[in-house]
Amino acid sequence: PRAHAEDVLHLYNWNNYISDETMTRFERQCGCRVKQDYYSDNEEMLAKLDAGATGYDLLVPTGNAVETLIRKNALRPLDKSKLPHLANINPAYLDAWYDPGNRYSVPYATTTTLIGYNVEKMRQLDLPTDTWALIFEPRYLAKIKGKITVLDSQRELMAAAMRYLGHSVQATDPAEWEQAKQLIIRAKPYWAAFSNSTYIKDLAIGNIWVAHGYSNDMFRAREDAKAAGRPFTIGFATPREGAVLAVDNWVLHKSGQRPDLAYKLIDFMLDGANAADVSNLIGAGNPNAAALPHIRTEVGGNPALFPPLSELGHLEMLRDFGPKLRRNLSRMWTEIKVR
Amino acid sequence: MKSRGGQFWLWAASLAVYAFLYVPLAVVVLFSFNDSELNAQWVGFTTRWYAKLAADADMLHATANSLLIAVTASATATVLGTLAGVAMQRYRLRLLPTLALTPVAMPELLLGVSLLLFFRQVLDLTLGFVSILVAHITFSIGFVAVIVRARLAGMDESIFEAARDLGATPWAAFRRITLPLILPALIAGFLMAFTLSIDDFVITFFVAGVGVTTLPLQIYSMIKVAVTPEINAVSTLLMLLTLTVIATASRFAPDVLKGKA
Amino acid sequence: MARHARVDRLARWGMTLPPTVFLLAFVAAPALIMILASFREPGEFGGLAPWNGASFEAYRFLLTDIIYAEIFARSLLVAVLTTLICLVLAYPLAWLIARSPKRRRDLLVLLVMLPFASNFLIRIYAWIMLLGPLNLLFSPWAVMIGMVYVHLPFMVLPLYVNLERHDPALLEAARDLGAGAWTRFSRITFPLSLPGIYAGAALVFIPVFGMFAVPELLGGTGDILIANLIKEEFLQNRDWPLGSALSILLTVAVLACAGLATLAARRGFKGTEAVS
Amino acid sequence: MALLELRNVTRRFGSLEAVKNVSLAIEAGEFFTLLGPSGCGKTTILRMIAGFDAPDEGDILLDGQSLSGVPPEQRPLHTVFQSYALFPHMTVAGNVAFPLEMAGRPKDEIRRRVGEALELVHLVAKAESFPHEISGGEKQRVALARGLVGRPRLLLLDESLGALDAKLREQMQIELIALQRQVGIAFVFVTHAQDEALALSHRVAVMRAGRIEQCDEPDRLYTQPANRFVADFIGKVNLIDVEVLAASKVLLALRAPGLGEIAASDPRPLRAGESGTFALRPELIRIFGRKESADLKNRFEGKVKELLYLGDVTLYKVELANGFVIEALMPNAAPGRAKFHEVGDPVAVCWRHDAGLYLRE
Amino acid sequence: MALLELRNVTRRFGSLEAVKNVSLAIEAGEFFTLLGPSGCGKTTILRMIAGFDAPDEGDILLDGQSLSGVPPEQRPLHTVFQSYALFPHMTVAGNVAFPLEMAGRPKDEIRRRVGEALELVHLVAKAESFPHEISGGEKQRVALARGLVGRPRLLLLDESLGALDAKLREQMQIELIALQRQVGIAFVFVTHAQDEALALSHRVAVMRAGRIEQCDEPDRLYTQPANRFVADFIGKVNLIDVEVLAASKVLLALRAPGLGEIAASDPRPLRAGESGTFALRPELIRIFGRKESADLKNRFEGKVKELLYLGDVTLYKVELANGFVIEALMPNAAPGRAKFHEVGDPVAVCWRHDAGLYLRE
Ligand SMILES: Nc1ncnc2c1ncn2[C@@H]1O[C@H](COP(=O)(O)OP(=O)(O)OP(=O)(O)O)[C@@H](O)[C@H]1O
Ligand SMILES: Nc1ncnc2c1ncn2[C@@H]1O[C@H](COP(=O)(O)OP(=O)(O)OP(=O)(O)O)[C@@H](O)[C@H]1O
Ligand SMILES: [Mg+2]
Ligand SMILES: [Mg+2]
Repeated sequence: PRAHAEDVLHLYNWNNYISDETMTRFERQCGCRVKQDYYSDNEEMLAKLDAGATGYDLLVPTGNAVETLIRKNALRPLDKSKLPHLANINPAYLDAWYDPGNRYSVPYATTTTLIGYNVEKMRQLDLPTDTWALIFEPRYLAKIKGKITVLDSQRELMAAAMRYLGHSVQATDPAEWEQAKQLIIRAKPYWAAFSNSTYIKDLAIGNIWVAHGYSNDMFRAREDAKAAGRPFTIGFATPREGAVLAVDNWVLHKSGQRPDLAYKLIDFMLDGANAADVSNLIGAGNPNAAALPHIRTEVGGNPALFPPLSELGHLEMLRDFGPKLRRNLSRMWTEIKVR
Repeated sequence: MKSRGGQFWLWAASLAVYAFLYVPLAVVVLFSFNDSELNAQWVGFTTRWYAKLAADADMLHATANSLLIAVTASATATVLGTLAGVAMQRYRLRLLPTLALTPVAMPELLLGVSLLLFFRQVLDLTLGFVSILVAHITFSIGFVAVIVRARLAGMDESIFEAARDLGATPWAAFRRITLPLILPALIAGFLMAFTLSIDDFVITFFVAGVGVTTLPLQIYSMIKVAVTPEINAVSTLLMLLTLTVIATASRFAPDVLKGKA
Repeated sequence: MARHARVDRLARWGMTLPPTVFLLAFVAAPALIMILASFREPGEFGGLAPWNGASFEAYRFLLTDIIYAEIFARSLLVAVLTTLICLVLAYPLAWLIARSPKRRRDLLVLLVMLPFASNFLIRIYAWIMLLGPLNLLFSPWAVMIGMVYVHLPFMVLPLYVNLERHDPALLEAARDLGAGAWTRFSRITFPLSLPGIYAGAALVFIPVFGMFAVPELLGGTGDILIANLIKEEFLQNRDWPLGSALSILLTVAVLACAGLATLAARRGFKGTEAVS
Repeated sequence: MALLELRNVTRRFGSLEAVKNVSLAIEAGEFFTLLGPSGCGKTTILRMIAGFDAPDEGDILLDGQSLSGVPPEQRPLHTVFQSYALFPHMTVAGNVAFPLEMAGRPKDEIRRRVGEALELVHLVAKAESFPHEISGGEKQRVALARGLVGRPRLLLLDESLGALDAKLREQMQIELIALQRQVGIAFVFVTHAQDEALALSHRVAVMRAGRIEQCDEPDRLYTQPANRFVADFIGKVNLIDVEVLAASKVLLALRAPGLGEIAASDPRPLRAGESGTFALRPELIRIFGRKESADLKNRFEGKVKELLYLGDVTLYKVELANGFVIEALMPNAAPGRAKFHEVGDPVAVCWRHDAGLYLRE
Repeated sequence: MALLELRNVTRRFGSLEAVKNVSLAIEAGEFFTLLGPSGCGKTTILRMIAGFDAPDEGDILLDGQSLSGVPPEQRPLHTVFQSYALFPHMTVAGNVAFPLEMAGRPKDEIRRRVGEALELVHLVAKAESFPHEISGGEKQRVALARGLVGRPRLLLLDESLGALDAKLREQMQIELIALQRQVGIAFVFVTHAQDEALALSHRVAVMRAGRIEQCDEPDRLYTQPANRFVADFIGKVNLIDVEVLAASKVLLALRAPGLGEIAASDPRPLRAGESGTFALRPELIRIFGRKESADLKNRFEGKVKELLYLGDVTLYKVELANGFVIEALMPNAAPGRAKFHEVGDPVAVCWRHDAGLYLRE
């Protein structure tokens, strides 16, 4: 590293969320360097910030985390004048509940939580793939026992169960949660494991046939299987009962030293061509309207990755609960794990 | 002398255990040459991952950081842990044994979070190299202390007395007698501390400051997507590097540390 | 000794003080923060709520619910099993290393630790690859294999370090008095190696409680351990008081287990402790 | 002022009083010996002097200064341990060099003095051996050399010649004495070998069960033991329970139950009727055929029960009329004729009236 | 057939031949002693017999069967180690019980026999102590009890009485002999204490630097040493370099350079002119004032140079005319008169013509 204080932007980002090429391009354009640290979970990032970690200019939290950060007064309000390309964002993604008027956040990418599956196996076993029933109903599960993983995340799994049962993921009625718990406990014996990351590989290898997971991961699994020349293909679809949508946003952390560089990066990423990278690279949905022309059709045209605006109503975002409910849900989750 | 049968079974059992330790390693090394991004099935031989690694500045930088931290932290932990272990064995202490075992017993997460809180909110320390170092030393001390103590337990006290009697100050007796005799424990303790440090993710995740990244952090950032053979490659190289570093270190170590009896 | 010489006091302080101060600063102080944290209320958005008098809510929550005790018991079982299996596997190896020629010993020790210089996740992934085809993945067996694998060196090394020091004359004496191989082991070597076993057991048994990655990655849907709960509270649920309380209860319980074991052992093998 | 002084030193291990109220004074350049049966507390005393152990009561002074609180390395004395306590990771030469290195002597002086010390103990050939590669006696000699090489003012020797053969031991004894003369080292020598104690020491303290029974010059210990224990412990002795029949200023008439009257002499004022022990050294007893000198006092008849050939002397066990067995030592002064009398021979034993000693306790 | 036989046994440590071509045969029930200076290979021989070490050459046979390949635990013999090798984690009683437990004796028998063995070595009070809590001599006794308690057919004792005081040692010796008579145990006893060797043994092998120099009955060793080394090693002896002047069938005239002519006797056919050593035991020498018996043969004048009080005897070192110092031992047969002659006294020494021995090597 050069000795002199240089222009360095500290970005606290998801793993593998921006390609190296994109970053290099940005660095060249702005004449600065970007240093990234990574997290694999909003909560990881929040925990670290809660404990007092500082020095990050830019974060990429999901909606619920944005709300948390705003409420904790940890973010720097946006000076939209420094973001000339903001207009590229599809208005459907603006003014979300977590940040009315987008005072702090700029949407960057979206993912859906859905079901990924081994196309050939499903066909062979004659299983439906567009419903949560596949992971919750014993009559289906019996055929794929031990060949299915679900997310090791209380919110996500409960959300899926709630949607399947026809409830909102933000429901507060304990009876509804209880129902969801029973549903999960009934299905659990058929599942191989709770898995947050290994399912990509396991799907691609063929260790498992069905996985509950994120759309971009399923995309990845599909690409991997294809690249490795597996004798099967990976498919994925948003269940018709509805699912969870996650929108990741750019926000400026208050402790950041270089908001100027942060604005530069956000605006750079708002450019259609640059914004398209995240979709092309990892199969994330893209709220940037100007990006669509740059996105490969097998990504952009996939409704599971790019939910049509008509379906957005079907998708719910997760919103943090209060401490009391959190604790009770956690207790419920523990019970699910143990039973 | 040992009976032949006994010797045979001893060897057989030991080889089996070594095999247990190395079979996964063989997989790691083998797949670092695998010509497949998915890295789940042998496709073909390639060295391109090593080439990729060689060009991956972040990874190399993280590796250098990790090694530096591991060597510094484990050396410091070995010193402090040895003192603690000897003191625990020699004096009937109450506080120190508990203190030394606590970081071993504390769940990593708690240790990580609490250290982070402590660094930031009590010491107002800027996170970075030092915070990682301190954290690694903290959780390694107990390991070294325990093993040093296990070495000393039951050792003939009279030779330490003899040293003092013949004019050795406590320090001289420690350096000339105690240290050489517990040397295997020191080496073992150092190795444990080294691997604990170079492999730690959870605690480092919390106490690492912006821009200071270690190999496990770097690897975790990549792994979410997939374990590409590049990570196997870096693991392989890391082992080789460790082997060389330690072999060289032992060659140039001062005589006392060579167990030159 | 009745009275201590000045140099002896100095030596004692010189030896005790540095690690004590260091650990007080970086273990006791942070631990204190977390102890305090466990008596607070969780913040509305994670972290901690402002201090508002001690709240025992977290402890009440954990201690009045049998499910947490159940998970602790499960973790205890895994810890005990892991420790025992590690002991059985480590003993012959440690013994062999200890009895090898001096110049070869360090190399053999290094070979035990070397795999652990590679990355943890990579090793676990290697196990996933190995266990998958054996149909062992996502089972309690996989968890045990992983736990044993991860902790084995911490049993081998203390054992080796202790065994290396044994006086071969004692084995000769036992032999001479008619003890066969097994008796020599059970009556002489084993009891004499108890300090090494305690050390190894401490370094295996205790950390097992904190290990969440192995059950998470190798275990099935039922293989949750207490460490996973702690992770859940800190990293998913962001309920720090509960996480802290859980950790503290765990730490205390584990240290108490270790202490009890030491006490029991001390009583059972008075001689060994006397020697040690 | 004495070099070393022990004042009412007591040391307890649990309920066992290993050392009981021991007081001693050792002069500079003195060869002082602690003699006593196994387990009587000799090593414990040395350990307190050396500073590994501290008295529970009493004080130890060096040059009049209390040693309490003075660590072992600051005491101008070295110890040769009963268990040797050689440093297992150092060669023989390394072990011997250790005290010199600690004293910060220059390298070449160390080399020279280590060489000399090893020569002294005949171990030059083993200089580069490790302790586990040498024999028991060799180990002991290394310990000895290591203790001597630093020329401390006071050297504590804990049975430090016990593993050596007579020849070597004698040589070592001579070296010790020579060193003492040349350098003025004082020795505290622990031994259970009384001949060694008697031959080497200026003074000997005889211990029993933590107490000092008698502290005296060697020949006085032998000829004037303070009590039955000392008499019995040092050398061979016949101990006969007696009762005082009559005592004049010098002459003493004793009655040994079942044996008869014994004539002895004692300057102490003794009361008739008191009972005690009559101690008689075997070498002061003469044995002859029954027919000879039948008219002597202190003459008793018996039969040879057993004889033990001891090289230069032969020990006869003679069973007297009342079944009491008396031991007599006859020098094998005539070559080839080790045995004057055979087992079963009827003989008579006899001794001069001033040969034995009356002991009150 | 001998119980134990060593046939041309050799053992090397690197370039050192610790045991050289040793052959021995030990009979059942025999008390056999290996005697020799420190480092001569005694322990090495025992270790080979016990099976911890194997000969580089030669063979060891028990009851005529080669022991090669038989592990120590299957050899019907126990060893009392020079270094004790007590089990530190067992109490004294536990140590002693060990061999019985190994032999699978019933519990109450073990308790009884352990009690007996501890009584034998006077350690009942220490039964529950651990080895690090007892004294050196007590440790040795535990080792002894542990070796004895199992009543092996052959017991190897490596300097096993060395740390005991004379009284205790003698008691132990008596117990050993008694055991041998009762149970018929054979002993191989290693010692450097010649008096012990001479007093206890049926036969003694004297070793030097790995070789056996002489293997014989005790009194023959003393009176008929095979060579200078044996004569010197066993007991005190004056060794005088001599040349044969004339030899008849019995009488022998020797010339000691600078001293004069010595009359001796020797049945061997000796050639005049050959040179050797004249060995003379100190106790066979008489000392008297110069004036007395001036006409005797083998009479030489000198001056008392030094005297050593040894309790029952006094050793006189008399410097003869040519500067040669001769040692003479006088029994202190007269009470209170330990010293017949003082240092500096002019005296004469004299011995019978059959007192000394001519040794060729
Ligand atoms: N650490 C200890 N704990 C308990 N008792 C002890 C300890 N050390 C010594 N003793 C006891 O104290 C007494 C004196 O022991 P010490 O070692 O002084 O004897 P010693 O005279 O040197 O005997 P020896 O000639 O056999 O070496 C013995 O009875 C011994 O058993
Ligand atoms: N392991 C070994 N390595 C090298 N040399 C050895 C070893 N063991 C013994 N020796 C040497 O062999 C010789 C004989 O040793 P041994 O122990 O038999 O003597 P010893 O007769 O028992 O003497 P001591 O009376 O002193 O015990 C000694 O010179 C010793 O130094
Ligand atoms: Mg002693
Ligand atoms: Mg020996």
